[in-house]
Amino acid sequence: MARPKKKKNKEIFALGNEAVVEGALLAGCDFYAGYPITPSSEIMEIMAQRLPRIPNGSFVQMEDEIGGLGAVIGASLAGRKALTATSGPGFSLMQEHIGYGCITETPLVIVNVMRGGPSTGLPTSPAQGDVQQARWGTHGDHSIIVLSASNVQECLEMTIEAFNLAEKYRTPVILLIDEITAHTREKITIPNEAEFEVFNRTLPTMPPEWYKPYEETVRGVPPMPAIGSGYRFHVTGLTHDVNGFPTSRPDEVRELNERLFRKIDQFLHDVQIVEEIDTEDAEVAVIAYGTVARSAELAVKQARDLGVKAGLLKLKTLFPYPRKATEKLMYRAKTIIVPEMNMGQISREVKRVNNGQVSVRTINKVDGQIITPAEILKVLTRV
Amino acid sequence: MFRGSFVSRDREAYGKFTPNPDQVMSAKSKGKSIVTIFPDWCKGCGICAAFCPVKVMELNDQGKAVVVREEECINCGFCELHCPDFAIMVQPKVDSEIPAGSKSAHVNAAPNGSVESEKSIKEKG
Amino acid sequence: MADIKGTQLIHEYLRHNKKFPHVFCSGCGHGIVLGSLIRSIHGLGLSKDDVCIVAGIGCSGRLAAYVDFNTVHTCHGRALTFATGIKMAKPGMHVIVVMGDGDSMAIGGNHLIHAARRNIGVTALILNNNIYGMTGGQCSPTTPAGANTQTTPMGQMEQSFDCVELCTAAGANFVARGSVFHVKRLDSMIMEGIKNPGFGVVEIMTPCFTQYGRKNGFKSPVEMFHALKKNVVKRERFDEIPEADRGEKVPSGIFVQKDTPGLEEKFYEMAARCQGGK
Amino acid sequence: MKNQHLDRFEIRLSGLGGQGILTLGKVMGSGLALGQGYNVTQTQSYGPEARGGASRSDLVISSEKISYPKAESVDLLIALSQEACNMYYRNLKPGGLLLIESELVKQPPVNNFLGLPFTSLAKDKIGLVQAMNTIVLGAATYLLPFAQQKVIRKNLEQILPAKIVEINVKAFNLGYKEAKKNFGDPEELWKANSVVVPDEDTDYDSI
Repeated sequence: MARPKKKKNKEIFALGNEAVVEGALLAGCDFYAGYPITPSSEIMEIMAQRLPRIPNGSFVQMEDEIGGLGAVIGASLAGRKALTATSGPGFSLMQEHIGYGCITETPLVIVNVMRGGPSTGLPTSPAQGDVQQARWGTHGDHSIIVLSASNVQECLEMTIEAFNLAEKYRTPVILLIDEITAHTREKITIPNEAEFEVFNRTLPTMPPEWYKPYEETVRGVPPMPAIGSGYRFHVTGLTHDVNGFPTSRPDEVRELNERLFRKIDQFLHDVQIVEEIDTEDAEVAVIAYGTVARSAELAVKQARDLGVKAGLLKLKTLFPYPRKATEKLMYRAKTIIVPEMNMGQISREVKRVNNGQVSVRTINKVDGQIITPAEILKVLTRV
Repeated sequence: MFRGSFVSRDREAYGKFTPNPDQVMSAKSKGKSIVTIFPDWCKGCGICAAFCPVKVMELNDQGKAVVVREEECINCGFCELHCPDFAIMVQPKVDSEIPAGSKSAHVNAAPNGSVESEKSIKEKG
Repeated sequence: MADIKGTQLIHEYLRHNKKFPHVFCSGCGHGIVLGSLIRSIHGLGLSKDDVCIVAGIGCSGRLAAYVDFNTVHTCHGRALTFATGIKMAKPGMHVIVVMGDGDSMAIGGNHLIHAARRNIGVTALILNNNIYGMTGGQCSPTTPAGANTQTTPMGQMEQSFDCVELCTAAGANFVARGSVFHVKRLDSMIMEGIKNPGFGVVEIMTPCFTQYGRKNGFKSPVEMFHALKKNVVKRERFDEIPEADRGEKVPSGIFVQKDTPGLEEKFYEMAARCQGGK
Repeated sequence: MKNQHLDRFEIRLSGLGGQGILTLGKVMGSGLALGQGYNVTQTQSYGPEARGGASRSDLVISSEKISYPKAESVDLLIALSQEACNMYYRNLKPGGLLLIESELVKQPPVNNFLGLPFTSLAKDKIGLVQAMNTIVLGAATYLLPFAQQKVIRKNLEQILPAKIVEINVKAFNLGYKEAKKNFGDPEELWKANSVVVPDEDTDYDSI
């Protein structure tokens, strides 16, 4: 898949939240529903300004986040590319509908600007506490794509990516950014339309009588018509057969559940996006994501200056967890350091991959402050 | 405070349904209809039998509605409108039979294979 | 389809690849509502493709799967939020929401009052059977005081919601109440509701014999229909009855009918101004 | 005019809520990033410390890619209230400059500071108290050896709504002029401080 290429283009000085909006609009987003919550509110505010100005754009402020995601799913079923943004407590409320999005295979994008938690927590401080919730928050076994962005430019790029993956795999995609990135202003380049690919959901080509809404295809992703386009079918949150009607037959239930995983798992190379910095000869490697990856980048640079063979694996896809990239890193590195603004959520995944080969060190910080380069450097130089 | 329509446990016994005599005696329409009941679809709730002004239907020993006095039917339409299972069809006799295809198609409408046990599914709610 | 009517007409709209008879218990009024809904849509001459039925969870939620429209069976209480999204995305679509009483007024109470306040152009049918049927007969926000349910074995102590007054107060454009006994009146109410712009609510009194009736002294579904016949009276007549004699009676009819344009109309009008005035 | 190479230069703008600190940060950052092409990150404080009057905005300016986006040791601290000055003075790195609102900061923590009565200037010479932050921008533009007056002013004209451009340009010029008149040569001021950040670590943002 073509990632947005960087080229001198229109530049703006924008907040991370603004960049999300720019990215979404570039990706063809024309529907927003949500509920305001710090620190994601700017996304909603700017969407309220912009969407009425684009053809067919619509915006609605709902009574809560449950309603927000509900409206987004409804709009997506009606053929729109829909976005909602939220933060900690709102994300918790959305979990019910994330599961609905998974089982009905509705493409949608949720931006979660992570703030300190649990509960109301620290509304205006950064954290990375929602990582495992994004993966496992909704009940039932399910497959989902979770992305992250570490700076303002990435907010734009990963939002486009999130829409493309959602449409391609008919799945909810969650983009996790943290309060720092969301509220940092930086110069970003807005790519030309020719410079990035926009993927739209596959529409059925067969006559409506032949259409089976949840039939297996080569990619595992069934085509998806919009409500009102002549294909009348049933959408349900109950486990359903290929016709979309509820079923409890074990063979049909298993087939559905396995396909929901298979459709993403067979294309991991497409879904898993990582950035490797100085990893070729790294003996000590940092695995980081979000704003912490920025600190890690500086720390790795400083460590290199001090003669430590350090490297950084920056995760842009958090789930499905980039196992291959991590294994590759562990091939050479003796120590892996995982700095996170939580008590160890991605380090769990790293340890699962590790299998006892290397020593995994974690740096955990939950005081509402970003992990500084100095803190990472300290560990980097000690090991 | 609002009270629902199904309140009392010790409510008075409800009287028998007495149809409007004008309607009953409209001899004009009497005996001009065919009443069909699809036994596969009928769940035997008895609404049609209880409210039919001229008692066309009765419940048989299997608990399903059957047509016993078709010639009495005045085509008031109550049973058709009130059958929750779409199992009753009242048609004018002029056509002498049910329009092509509709009867067999509807009686044998159950799909092959899609076995469901929806009634056993207890949902959140 | 023009010359057929009655049950034959209904069969034209059913999905015969679904298993019939439907999932509802013997004597349940939900099937009658389904018939009434189909007749209303047919009566308005709407194309099957232009109608979207959104249902919640519970017995009423199962209704959507049986009809050949665009149908969505959503999460418990959230049907209105999905419907809001669909209506905003496709304002030309006739979005009809089918909910139960617990679905709409308990878990979805917030969505109901806000849909009414927002005046989004969907029509909500609230199938009020005074009980949670699907989960086994627990008390709902409309269970009358004193009634026996699984969770109120000694009788309901709480007050119950009056759906009509609730929606009227929340600002719905169209509010009506009908019953499954008075089907012809119900047909016309649903038709009016769909035709009316903005948010419309039709509360439909429907009996649940299996979970409610049996526990509260009814001997058969037929008895519950007798009760409906007796207790659901036209609002004009209800107003004439002295308050002391009202007893279990509830008024039915159209209570509110305003022609305020729905949110989607207002939004797209504003959007057209924004795009034109650029 | 070619941009001076910067490794990492940090500015903290602080003061009372309502003084326009956040707008000032946005305008200054936008001028340096879009106008002059530097990499700039601008962050701002939210939360409890932002309530009750205090307000803060950090800018990090660099020719290189900026990794850590928050200010760690500040090169230029602009304090427009006593409270802000007290709170953030300790983040000022040795040799950094302190610019204060001389009427509002009655007790500067050091003798070595630069001050202008921005509020009075705005009231008396511009006739609009709200233009105070633009006067500060003008003064800061004068102080920053790498900032180009023309570019910053042009950016200001571009991003402000047309209605208020004129008065703000006037305020900007006033700030620049006053700073020039009172502070002397900025090169001299920065001499002690080579602008290049020596790597003293860990004095991170501990607010």
